[in-house]
Amino acid sequence: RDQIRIVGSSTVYPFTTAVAEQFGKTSGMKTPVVESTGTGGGMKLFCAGIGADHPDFTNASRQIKKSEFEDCAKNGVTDIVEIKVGFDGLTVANSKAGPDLTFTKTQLFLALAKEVPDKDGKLIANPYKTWKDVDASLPDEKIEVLGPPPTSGTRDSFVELVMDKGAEGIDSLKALKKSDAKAFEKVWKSIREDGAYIDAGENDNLIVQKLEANPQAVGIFGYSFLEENQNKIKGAAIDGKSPSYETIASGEYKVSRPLFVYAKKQHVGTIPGMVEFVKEYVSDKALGEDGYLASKGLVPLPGDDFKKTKAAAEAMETLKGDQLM
Amino acid sequence: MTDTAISAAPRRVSDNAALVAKRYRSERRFKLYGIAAIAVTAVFLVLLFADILVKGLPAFFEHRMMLPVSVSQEAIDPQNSKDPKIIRTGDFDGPIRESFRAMFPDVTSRGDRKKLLGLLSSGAADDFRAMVVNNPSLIGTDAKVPVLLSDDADQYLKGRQTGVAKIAGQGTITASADGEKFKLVTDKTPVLTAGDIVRLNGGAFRVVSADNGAYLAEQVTAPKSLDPANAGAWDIVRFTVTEHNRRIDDQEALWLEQLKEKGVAENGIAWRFFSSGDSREPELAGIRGALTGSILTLLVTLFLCLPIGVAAAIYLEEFAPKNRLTQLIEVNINNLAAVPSIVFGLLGLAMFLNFFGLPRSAPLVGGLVLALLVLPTIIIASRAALRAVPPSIKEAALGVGASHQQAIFHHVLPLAMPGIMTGTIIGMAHALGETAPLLMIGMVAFIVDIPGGFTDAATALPIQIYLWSDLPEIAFQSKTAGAIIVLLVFLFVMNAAAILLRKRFERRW
Amino acid sequence: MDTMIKTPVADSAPRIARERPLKIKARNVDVYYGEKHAINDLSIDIPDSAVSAFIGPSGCGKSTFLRSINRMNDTIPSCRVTGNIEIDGRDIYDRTLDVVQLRARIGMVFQKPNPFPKSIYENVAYGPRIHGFARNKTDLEEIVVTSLKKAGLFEEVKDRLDHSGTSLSGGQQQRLCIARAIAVNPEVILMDEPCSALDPIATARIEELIDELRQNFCIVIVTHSMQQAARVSQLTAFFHLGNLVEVGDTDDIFTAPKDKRTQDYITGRFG
Amino acid sequence: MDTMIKTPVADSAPRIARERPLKIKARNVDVYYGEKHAINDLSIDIPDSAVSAFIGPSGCGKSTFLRSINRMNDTIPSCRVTGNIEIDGRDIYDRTLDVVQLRARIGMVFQKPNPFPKSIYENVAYGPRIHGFARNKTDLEEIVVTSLKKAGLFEEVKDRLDHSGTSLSGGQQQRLCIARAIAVNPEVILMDEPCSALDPIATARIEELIDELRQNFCIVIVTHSMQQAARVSQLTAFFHLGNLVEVGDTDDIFTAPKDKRTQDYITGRFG
Amino acid sequence: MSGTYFAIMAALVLAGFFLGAQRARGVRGDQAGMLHSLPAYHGLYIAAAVLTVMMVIFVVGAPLASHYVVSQGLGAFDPSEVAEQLHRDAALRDIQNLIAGIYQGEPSDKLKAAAAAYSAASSLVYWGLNIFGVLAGAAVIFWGLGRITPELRARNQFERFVKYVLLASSGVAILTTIGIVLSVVFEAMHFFSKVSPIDFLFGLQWSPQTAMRADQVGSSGAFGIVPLIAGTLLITVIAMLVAGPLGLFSAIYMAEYATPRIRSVVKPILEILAGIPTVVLGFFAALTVAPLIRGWGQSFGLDVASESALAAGLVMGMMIIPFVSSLSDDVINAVPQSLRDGSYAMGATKSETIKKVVLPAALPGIVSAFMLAISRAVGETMIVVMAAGLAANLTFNPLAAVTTVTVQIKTLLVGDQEFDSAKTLSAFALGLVLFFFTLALNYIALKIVQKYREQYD
Ligand SMILES: Nc1ncnc2c1ncn2[C@@H]1O[C@H](COP(=O)(O)OP(=O)(O)OP(=O)(O)O)[C@@H](O)[C@H]1O
Ligand SMILES: Nc1ncnc2c1ncn2[C@@H]1O[C@H](COP(=O)(O)OP(=O)(O)OP(=O)(O)O)[C@@H](O)[C@H]1O
Ligand SMILES: [Mg+2]
Ligand SMILES: [Mg+2]
Ligand SMILES: O=P([O-])([O-])[O-]
Repeated sequence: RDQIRIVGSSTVYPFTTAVAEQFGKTSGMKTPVVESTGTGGGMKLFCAGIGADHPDFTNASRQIKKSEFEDCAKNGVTDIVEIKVGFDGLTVANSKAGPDLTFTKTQLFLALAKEVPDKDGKLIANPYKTWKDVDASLPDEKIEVLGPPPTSGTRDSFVELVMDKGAEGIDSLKALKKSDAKAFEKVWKSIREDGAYIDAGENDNLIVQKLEANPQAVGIFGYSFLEENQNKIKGAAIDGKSPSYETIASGEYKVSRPLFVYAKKQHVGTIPGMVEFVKEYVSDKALGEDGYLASKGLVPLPGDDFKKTKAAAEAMETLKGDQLM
Repeated sequence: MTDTAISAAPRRVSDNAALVAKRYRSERRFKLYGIAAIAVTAVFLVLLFADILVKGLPAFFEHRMMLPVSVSQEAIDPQNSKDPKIIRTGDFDGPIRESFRAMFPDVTSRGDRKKLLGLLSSGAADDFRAMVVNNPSLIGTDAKVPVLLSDDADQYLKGRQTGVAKIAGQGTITASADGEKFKLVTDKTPVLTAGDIVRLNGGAFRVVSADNGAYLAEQVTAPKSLDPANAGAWDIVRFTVTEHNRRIDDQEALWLEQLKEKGVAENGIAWRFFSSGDSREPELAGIRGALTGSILTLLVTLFLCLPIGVAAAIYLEEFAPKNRLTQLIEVNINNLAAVPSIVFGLLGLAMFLNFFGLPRSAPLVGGLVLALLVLPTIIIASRAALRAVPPSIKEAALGVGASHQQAIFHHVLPLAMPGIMTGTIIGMAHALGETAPLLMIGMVAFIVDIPGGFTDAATALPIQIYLWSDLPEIAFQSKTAGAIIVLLVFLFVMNAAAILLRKRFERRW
Repeated sequence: MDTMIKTPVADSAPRIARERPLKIKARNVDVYYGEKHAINDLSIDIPDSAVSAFIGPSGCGKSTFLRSINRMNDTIPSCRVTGNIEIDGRDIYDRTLDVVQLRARIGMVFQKPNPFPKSIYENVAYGPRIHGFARNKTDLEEIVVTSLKKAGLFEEVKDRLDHSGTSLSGGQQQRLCIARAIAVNPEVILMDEPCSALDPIATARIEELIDELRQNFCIVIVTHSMQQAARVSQLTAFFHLGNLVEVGDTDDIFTAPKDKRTQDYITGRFG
Repeated sequence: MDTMIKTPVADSAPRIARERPLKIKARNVDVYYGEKHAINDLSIDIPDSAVSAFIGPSGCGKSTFLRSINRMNDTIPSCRVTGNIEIDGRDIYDRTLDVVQLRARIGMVFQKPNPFPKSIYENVAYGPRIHGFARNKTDLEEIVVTSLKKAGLFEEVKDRLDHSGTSLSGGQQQRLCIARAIAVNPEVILMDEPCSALDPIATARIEELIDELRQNFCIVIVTHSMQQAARVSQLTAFFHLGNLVEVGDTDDIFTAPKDKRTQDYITGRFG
Repeated sequence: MSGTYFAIMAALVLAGFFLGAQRARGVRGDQAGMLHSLPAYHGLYIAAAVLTVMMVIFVVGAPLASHYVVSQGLGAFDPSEVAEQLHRDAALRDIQNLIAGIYQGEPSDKLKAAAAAYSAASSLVYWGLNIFGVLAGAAVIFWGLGRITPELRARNQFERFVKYVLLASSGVAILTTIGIVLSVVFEAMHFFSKVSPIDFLFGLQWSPQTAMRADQVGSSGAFGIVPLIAGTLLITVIAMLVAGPLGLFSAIYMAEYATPRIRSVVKPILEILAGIPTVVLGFFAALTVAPLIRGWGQSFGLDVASESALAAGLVMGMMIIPFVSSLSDDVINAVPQSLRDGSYAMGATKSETIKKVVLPAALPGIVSAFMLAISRAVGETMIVVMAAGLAANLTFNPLAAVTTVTVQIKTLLVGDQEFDSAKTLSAFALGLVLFFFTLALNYIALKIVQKYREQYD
């Protein structure tokens, strides 16, 4: 095989494909094949072994887990290079024709959780039909949220970054967390299934179109889609901060996550072009503040981080398991 | 028995005129239902095609500029090596950007420059590079090169972002600074509305609000002076979509308008759409990779299922003894013909990829899966074609002492061939449009390079359509529809060939 | 219309045609299938209350002319009929005539028995029902029973009227088709080789029935068997290559044919 | 094999069978189509250099027996033949016999002319070619021309041998089929109602040809026309409901049938 | 290796053919008709024999050969080093890389030795197999030439060979079915060992979120397919409500009323519709029809989901119109003309004849056409993937979003590939359900058609 193969996250996919294309154009080597399999699926394939049958890179919308790292090692995949490529803000957005929205995480939790505490702190099935039911400051519109399906890492992140934090903002649940962590976990991990939350598939583009057609609906997706479609949709502020390059890069906008690409160092030399591909990925032209990935919606790393990442990646420093969780 | 004469008085049909009228009404109504059903179907088809055509035709055009560029030795081939490999890595973007910037000498700030260059495609230099690589003697000369605009600029120029109206200024207009804003005063009845751009003295102002007789405006581009402008020296540019609902802002739109006015930006046929592979940039993306993948896949399919299908049909139609085995085969074929295609995808995934370890995303596997998928169709069509050859032909051959196989291979099969070909073409057309099973075997991937063999990674045309429909850039929507048009053209050609073949060789025995 | 009639029927009209009232009168009929000229300038008088037989070698146009009489040829797009056919003096190719009504007045029995794939009862009730003959169920039942009786089938099927018509034997099916035709009380019954698909016993049964029916109906029968024509008919018409060669009393035709071709045919010189 | 023969042929063998050498001998032949018993215990002797005709009402098994003679019935999976048929003393149902070679020795002409949709030349050349009769082109051409001449077709088609066989008229097609059968130089020619799809003139032409061919071939013809049997055959066999009712010299059968059923049939009492 | 072998094989097959034919011609001399079979058949006879023998040698020999080569290569290592499959693969890759000259770094002595053994073994095998093949092929040719006599039934022998080839070709259908069943059943069994079939078949909740990783969140995991079935049926019913009447009336019009000219226009229209890929229809459904329906619904104050079952169902209905119409057209045409004649002769109008005679007679065929159409609708994937949602709502409201079996299969497999979580395996269980459901429908439909055919044949 003389062609790089890449699998993994659908969130990182648009960026990696852009790099792959650029790489193919300028290096004179074959353009890498990029498949979107989801972060978890990508890890699984990536860790299945070394050799031409297994991919050389995997994209991930979260850091590799310790368990996955160990899995890799067991299969002989021991030299893994981690490249942190930037951030993705999870955005809650609606049509430009709709109202301007500002949410708190707790409001989002109340609107989307399967069970919410009632006045006495007892858990009941989510009774809220309109946003106004959740909080009087919100518009009097039906709750209709198009979001990622359970198969995606985006959904995982949303639940961890918004629902968990949102639940903690409620006193009775905070108490529950102390007394029964398991039960608490179940509360924030369960998204309502009565039709207010709609699994909208992986076709984020269709979600955008649907939002445009339906001004009351709200969608959840990665920042890059908001960036691409700013003429149609707008992002809601969460805990007072609107999603933008600046707020995400600076960490003010809290609902964001780092994105990674993992390389299999053992394939270097066997599969041509791996080093060059990494170089292209971390070049200023690509990952820099004005790089082409930024225009694709990737929120670049702040300057120092970027330099560090770049140096580490170009040196192909391998990952140590003990840094992982 | 004759004595059982009809006892009732003779009834005559015409007695009951009302009934007759009613029967005729119901007759007409019934016929109308049929016509209506066909009409509804036809209207649906027309809507479908119209929708796709409207969405897809822009995909076949692109906007580019012919820019004069100096092909500099330093930037491209400093060592004067004349080696295409080295030339290829030269800096082609620089000269183009320079030349483009030279068209807008007024643009000086870093931010504006960046914005201006953003109007160029990231592949703007591709054509230039190819030109020089093919013809190194250009180095050191000045050349006119085609420069591709970005997808957003292209969409704007195609009028797909906003409509533009340009109104010549009537009377005299005066702009004067008013704090951060500017005040515009005309001596004619008000013609301006909020959002209008007024261009005067080389600058541009966006009207913000009307202020009894005068207008409040913000500066978009700085004018050379604030002298009053007379009729003819100023104009109004009015967009149908407000700025914040566009991906091209007013400033960029004005630049593009200038390009248009200078006649630099031209709309040409996007041959690139047919000659390049997939890309993340809509303006660069093409269907050649997917088309090649489809063709490779179909070759595998055809190569497998035509001989196997025809052989199976001959066996079943002519040689199969009536026993359990052949009955089983028959039932199997009929059932396979109706097994959902996605289940064949599961077969490909579990058998070809996981069990036999064939490569992912390969036309070989795609072809195998599709071959199994269309095999029943071809067998059934071939059997029908064989059956349509009258037995008298076979008997005639047997009668002069031909063996059963001779009778079939010399007489029946050649006569059935048009029918078999028709069935095969229709089966292939079906395979060409099939998507779901290919998704299952990894043919859904981002693949730029044109596949060169049966085990290279490849996608297929319908998968490309599915992938593009998923991408965020709006320009991909028309690419999707454009690819659909190409796919449909192929299908029509195939179906038309099948119909012609059928017509041409239709025999009434 | 009479102006159109060019060829008057021969003065020496057959005896039977003189004895019985005239039912069907055809003058200068030509029938084409597209280019093919299937019937050539045919004129004939067919009497009521008698059986008329059309005989002739295969493809000579017997069926074609028979089907022109109830305009069944209308269903063949390429078929074109010119000339003049009258029933009871009414031109049946008149534009104002309702062909659906015409066919109700002219029953037809086909070569292969073609009962509808419905019950025996429904087969017979079909015609009366679509023409609104019966005001209620009893009425209808009466019509069905009478028709079956007339067709000589009632006794054989009376306790299985709800069985499918296709479950009967060939001869029974053909009688069912006759009952079905009778049920709408037609004036003419056309039969196109009604016995050719039947065995000799069933054939005999049908021939008997035809003989009975001729009391009340004008019957026209096409047959490829000269013997059958001789047995059941009173008038015989001999067709050859689209021409009506000779018409006459059956006895005369078979004993003293006037035309050479008729003679050759009935002596088995050809066909 | 002779032990199997239960019914010896009647002593009073037909005259023609005594005059000519025996070609085909059938004893106790039964044919079944699945459950259906189509031929019942049939025994017959067919002489060489003569025309034998099989007559009888429709469905009586004439074609079935004819097709048993060149084992064309093998192509019908449900068909089963028992008993013994010999040609020139060789059992044709013997396992070691190559049926393809057998059929080359027994030509067959079908009811509907069925030329191959190829050129006239190719139609005739096909048989010689697959049997490797000709070593070169001239050889083959000679065979084709001779066969066409024998079939009386050559003069009519000699300057369009490359035209399609299907472009000929019905009678010509049938003669082409005869030429095709002759071309492999068979010993027996079986003809299943060869004229039923033809007009009287073409029929006469074929009958004439049959008469000529009988000098060199053993010809068996099935016909539904008693007249035709009378005209062309020397031996006639009358079939009825799967039984061979009567065999005899044609003149005898038509003038003095022995069996009541034969008599009824030829006088038109049934059929 | 195989390339050379097949080239040799092709050459020997050709040689066998020509030599055989030549020899037969020699035996014949100039006595035409003396040979049992034509010379060409003698050639084909030998060619077929060569082909068979050499194929068998390859099919048996190639795996043996590669096994031998691998064992020679790995023999240089300690058995413990290459006990595990994974290590074996890695070692092999190293060996091959070394031989190909693309090995990175300094190879160990062991590896060098292994590579040497490996390449020695592979060249031995390469020559061995090829030479053996040539010898065997030549031997077969000699044997065949010796057998050529005038009596040799070369044609019969060759035809027997052809017949086996034909039989084998039709056996592919059985292999396919077995392949489908195997590939689906094993994974499905795996799944049922994790989730009880009862819960699967009768559960009212579908939410396939078992933990993909040990530490993943949101792993409630409910695998009840009732909502999927309900969603599938809802969309199918909508589709049939569209396709049933439109298809049937089109068929009636085409078969009974249309002149040949109209037919020649309308038939291609329906064929075009039948040929449109479903991904195209899905694009149309998602981007054009769904928003349209939503817009209309809202103008009537209805609450329409953006991925309504109605939109997917309508477009799917359009897709299956040609199925219904062409199958119905066939059965209506199969009704014998004599029945129509019988009815016309009674004085029935055309529509009466159609309604009271033709349609009842064609009913079984039409029913089975509908069943085939239903099975199409149930198995259709792309339209619903693009236009129907993923929300497993148990509802019969056509304006709501539902999901289907095929959508779930596609989502579960293309989203994340993993072969041991219940989530991924459930796709195969769904595949199994789909397979048997459509199988049953088709089987019944075919039986009905067969019965119906018998009625008229
Ligand atoms: N639908 C048709 N289209 C064209 N030609 C037709 C059609 N029906 C009949 N013919 C031709 O018209 C001629 C007369 O046919 P017709 O069926 O009336 O003959 P017939 O005397 O009834 O013969 P048979 O005894 O075989 O039934 C024949 O040459 C026949 O080929
Ligand atoms: N392939 C078959 N399968 C079953 N039964 C058959 C088959 N062929 C003929 N028969 C039956 O065998 C009997 C004899 O048929 P055969 O064709 O020999 O009659 P025939 O005398 O040639 O009649 P015809 O004059 O109509 O050609 C008939 O009852 C027929 O229905
Ligand atoms: Mg007729
Ligand atoms: Mg016959
Ligand atoms: O593809 P994911 O980034 O959602 O795992």
